[in-house]
Amino acid sequence: MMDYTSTEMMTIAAARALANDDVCFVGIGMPSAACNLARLTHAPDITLIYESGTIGTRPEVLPLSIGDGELCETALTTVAVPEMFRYWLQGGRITVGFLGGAEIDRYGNINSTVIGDYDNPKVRLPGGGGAPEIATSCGQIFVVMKQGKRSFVDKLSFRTSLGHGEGHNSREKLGVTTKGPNMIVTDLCIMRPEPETKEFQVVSIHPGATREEIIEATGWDVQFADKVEETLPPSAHELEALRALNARTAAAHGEQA
Amino acid sequence: MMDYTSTEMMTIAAARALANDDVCFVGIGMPSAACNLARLTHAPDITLIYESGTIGTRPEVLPLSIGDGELCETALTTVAVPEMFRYWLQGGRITVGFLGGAEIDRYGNINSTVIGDYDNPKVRLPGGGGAPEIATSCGQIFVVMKQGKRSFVDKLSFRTSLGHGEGHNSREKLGVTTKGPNMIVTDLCIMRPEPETKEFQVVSIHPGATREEIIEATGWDVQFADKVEETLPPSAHELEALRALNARTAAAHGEQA
Amino acid sequence: MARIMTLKEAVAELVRDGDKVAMEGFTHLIPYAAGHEVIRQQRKGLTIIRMTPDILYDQLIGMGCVDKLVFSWGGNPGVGSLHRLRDAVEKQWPKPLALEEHSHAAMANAYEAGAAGLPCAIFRGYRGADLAKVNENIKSVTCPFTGEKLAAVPSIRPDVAIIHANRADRQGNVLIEGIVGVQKEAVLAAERSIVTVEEIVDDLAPPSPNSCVLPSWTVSAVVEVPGGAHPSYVQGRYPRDNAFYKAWDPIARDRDAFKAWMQENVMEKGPEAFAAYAGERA
Amino acid sequence: MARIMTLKEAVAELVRDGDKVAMEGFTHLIPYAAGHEVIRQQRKGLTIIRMTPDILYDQLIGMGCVDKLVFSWGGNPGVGSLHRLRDAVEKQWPKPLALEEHSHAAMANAYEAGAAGLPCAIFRGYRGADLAKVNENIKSVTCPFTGEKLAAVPSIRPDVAIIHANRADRQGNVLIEGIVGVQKEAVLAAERSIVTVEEIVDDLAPPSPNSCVLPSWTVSAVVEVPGGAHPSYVQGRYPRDNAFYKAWDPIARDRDAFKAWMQENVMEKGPEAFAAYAGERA
Repeated sequence: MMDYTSTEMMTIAAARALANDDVCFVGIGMPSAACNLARLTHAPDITLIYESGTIGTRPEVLPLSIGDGELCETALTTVAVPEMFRYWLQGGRITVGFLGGAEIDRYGNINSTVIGDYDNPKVRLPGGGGAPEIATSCGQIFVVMKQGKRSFVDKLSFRTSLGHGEGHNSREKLGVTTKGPNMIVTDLCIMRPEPETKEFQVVSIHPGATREEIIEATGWDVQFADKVEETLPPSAHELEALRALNARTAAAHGEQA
Repeated sequence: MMDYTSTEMMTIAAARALANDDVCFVGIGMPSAACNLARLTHAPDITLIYESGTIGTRPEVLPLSIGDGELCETALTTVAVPEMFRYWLQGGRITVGFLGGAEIDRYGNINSTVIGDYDNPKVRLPGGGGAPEIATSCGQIFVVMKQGKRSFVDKLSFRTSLGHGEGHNSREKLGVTTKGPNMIVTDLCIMRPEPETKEFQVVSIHPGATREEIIEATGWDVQFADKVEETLPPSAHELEALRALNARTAAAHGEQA
Repeated sequence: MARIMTLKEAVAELVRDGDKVAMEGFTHLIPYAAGHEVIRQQRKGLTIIRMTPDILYDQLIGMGCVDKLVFSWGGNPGVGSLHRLRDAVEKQWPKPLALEEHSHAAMANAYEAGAAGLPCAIFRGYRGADLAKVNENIKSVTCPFTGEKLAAVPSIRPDVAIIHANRADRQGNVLIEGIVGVQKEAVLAAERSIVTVEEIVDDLAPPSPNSCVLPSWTVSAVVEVPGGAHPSYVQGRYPRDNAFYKAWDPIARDRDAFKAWMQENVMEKGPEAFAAYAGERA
Repeated sequence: MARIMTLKEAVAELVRDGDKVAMEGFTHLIPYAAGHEVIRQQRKGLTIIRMTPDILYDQLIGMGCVDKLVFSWGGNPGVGSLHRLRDAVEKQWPKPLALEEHSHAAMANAYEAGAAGLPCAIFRGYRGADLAKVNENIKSVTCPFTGEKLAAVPSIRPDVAIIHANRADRQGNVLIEGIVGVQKEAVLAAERSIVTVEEIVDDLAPPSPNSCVLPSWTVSAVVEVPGGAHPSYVQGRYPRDNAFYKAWDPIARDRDAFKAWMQENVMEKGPEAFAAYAGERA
């Protein structure tokens, strides 16, 4: 078996959750790597959409921004941003949306706005961007984030996007009919919402990671499912595809510099 | 002086009212002829927009329908119909809109919907199409219609589009800030709204037409302005341009048949 | 993913009695071949939706397929009335026809809202016009910032949208070009869709990255029907058959002439008859 | 009709102290040269509007031109924070910065509504999100047909919109191509507009009849500034200078380093400096 990093494991675990007929609203960074890895391995026909307007894009290298030229050049079509948010996202055509942020709580609510008070913040973060509506319009949401006590928190400073609210049927009470966050993939484990309470619990631990590490890296009293699996390690095929993608990306960004 | 028909006089009189910097929302038939005649004579840079989405179009021949291929081929750009009605018409970018219909009243309200009762009509007309919003969104409205007792009526069966309502400040009371119908050109004369009451009155009579003819062809007690002019007859240049346009059109439509 | 099918299969599977059907096309790209297949398969009780119903809708109405028409302008452009539409409204022949009548702006906004997944559209419309008095689907909302009263109409959500397009690729991605009308919106707003195209090609080759393209996964069925828009037209392929539009007037004026024409030219024909009108790609 | 002007003239005439200014560009086509001219001419008290404020807005804020920012995502894409933005919000340097914060969906809809001449936009948004609690410009309307509560935001109506585009013709008609963002909407929503372009050509030659084109009469000024989008990019001409975006991070972290960089690269330069980045048309 090949050596691999925890970031590689995280990306590969996220990629595996995507199906060939998914239509993904892709964010920059980890989600972009996971989605394109899925496309380059088991899901060749997956549809990738970036909020810059590019639909059905097949980048050879990963974009640094959400609107790199590569995305437009390899897309089936590129639409204006108002159309993207109206016809494509709000129109209910996206099966999987990806989110990340500075903070996430046990119900998958996410903060990417401020740390501290909104009007007098300790840290002013970039803000939600598309997140508030991605969180409610996509069929389901996958979250990809490195796990740590400062990001997996008991209480958010600000709720940028809705997860499962206060748990249970919080989404239904708000009139939201989509599934919401259905998976969190970290560098240590995979979490899924408990079907009744909707609290995220660990369902699979990556090879080499431990329950203690996960507990230590979580700001709430994290729960484990009755049956916790060990995440399948990356296959040689998955690792090679990911590394080749990353190498092409580094070369392309280096060349431009 | 050349001979000419009353239809030619009507078209030429309407064309003259258009300026080089006007942006016109053009209807099919007479308005299309008038707008293109203006473009081919004194207003070469006039912008013509057809509701099919064609912006800045310069057809060589007159279209039979609002969406003939000629319009798209000679346009600066062609937009989708929702954009046409949202960004271009409702966006307040049109300086002159043209309307016509089966019936018009003394305040320039127009009926193109039904004759008789709406639910049990004597004659079902094509309907308003763009008229309800053209009448209120364009800077001003020109009406081009052949004059007759059955079309210039005392009371409309149905008010498809707003003119000056019941006169005076009817438009303002409805919150409408555009000028509304500001000219009616017929085969006999030109009418303008009286500044106070907004009732249309005859301001110019075409050469050869008489007050008696106009009174006979109007279903209400038509008023004449204090100073009524005689419409300038078509110039040789105007007539030649219009006839050449009509000849090209006939040839083109004949060829296609 | 769109399936590439025959027209007979696509209509049989995707158009059902009682459906709300939008066959769109703004002069350009009107889906005549597909509409004729709906008539041949004798669908009943349809609600047909279109901004500018022309001869095709006249034919559907005259053949008794239709219970209700949702529209904003119904005529034979540049020629005159739709006589089958008038006969149905004025004399209930062959059966009564319910009308839901809007303005173009309302219909265009309602399609846009349907594509956007919204329940309604708002716009500045119908001020001082009588349609709001006879159509209970024209309401209003008040802008919460300015207090302005804006018109509101329900979004259009057809059961099935049927359009004709310039071309598709073998994956079922569709290119619409020229006067694009509300066709993209109609397909995106609909539950199911049929797109007939002039040709199916290996490479869609849209001329601009921003060309109007419907991805395969937004379409139910793609059908190759060369000439399928006749007597309407396809930009760069064949012109509008203006002579046919003029010739339709006397046919449609008379019930028997109409029935005879439909029998001969629709009921006893198939989509392959349209190939005679197809041009070469420019 | 757009006037073809120099950048200095266009900014002097069309951008005024206290204006609401939208310099749009969604990664692609960000109007850096024009933004730098605004800084050089030392405009004050601006409200700057943009979905994705990046380095250019960091520069405007750090140079003290700005009182208020209306935005939905403010960062250095793929790199991290905007340090001048953070310094203004967290430490009021060089002056306090008011924020009006929305989601992308809200901003996109608000531009669309602005272009459409509406006072507000409605959309399905902000459900279960905290932004509505801290932004009084997020309200709601109720659909009169379904009773659904929809989010409402005021339309965006800038005093002046500034964009960079692929090319213009000598009449001032503008072609925007590739990732078109909300630039067309920003110009149509604005009272005045400046469009910088890579080149002014004899024939606009849009590749498709449906290409994204702004007619000359919708634009106030067209200015030829080759390379004017750098370090952003122009599709088919020059790529995004990702290395510059990365290099900006340490410059912007330090107030003195920032001021020195701006003095050398903006205050003492002119739009002609951007020509070094311009590529050939592909």
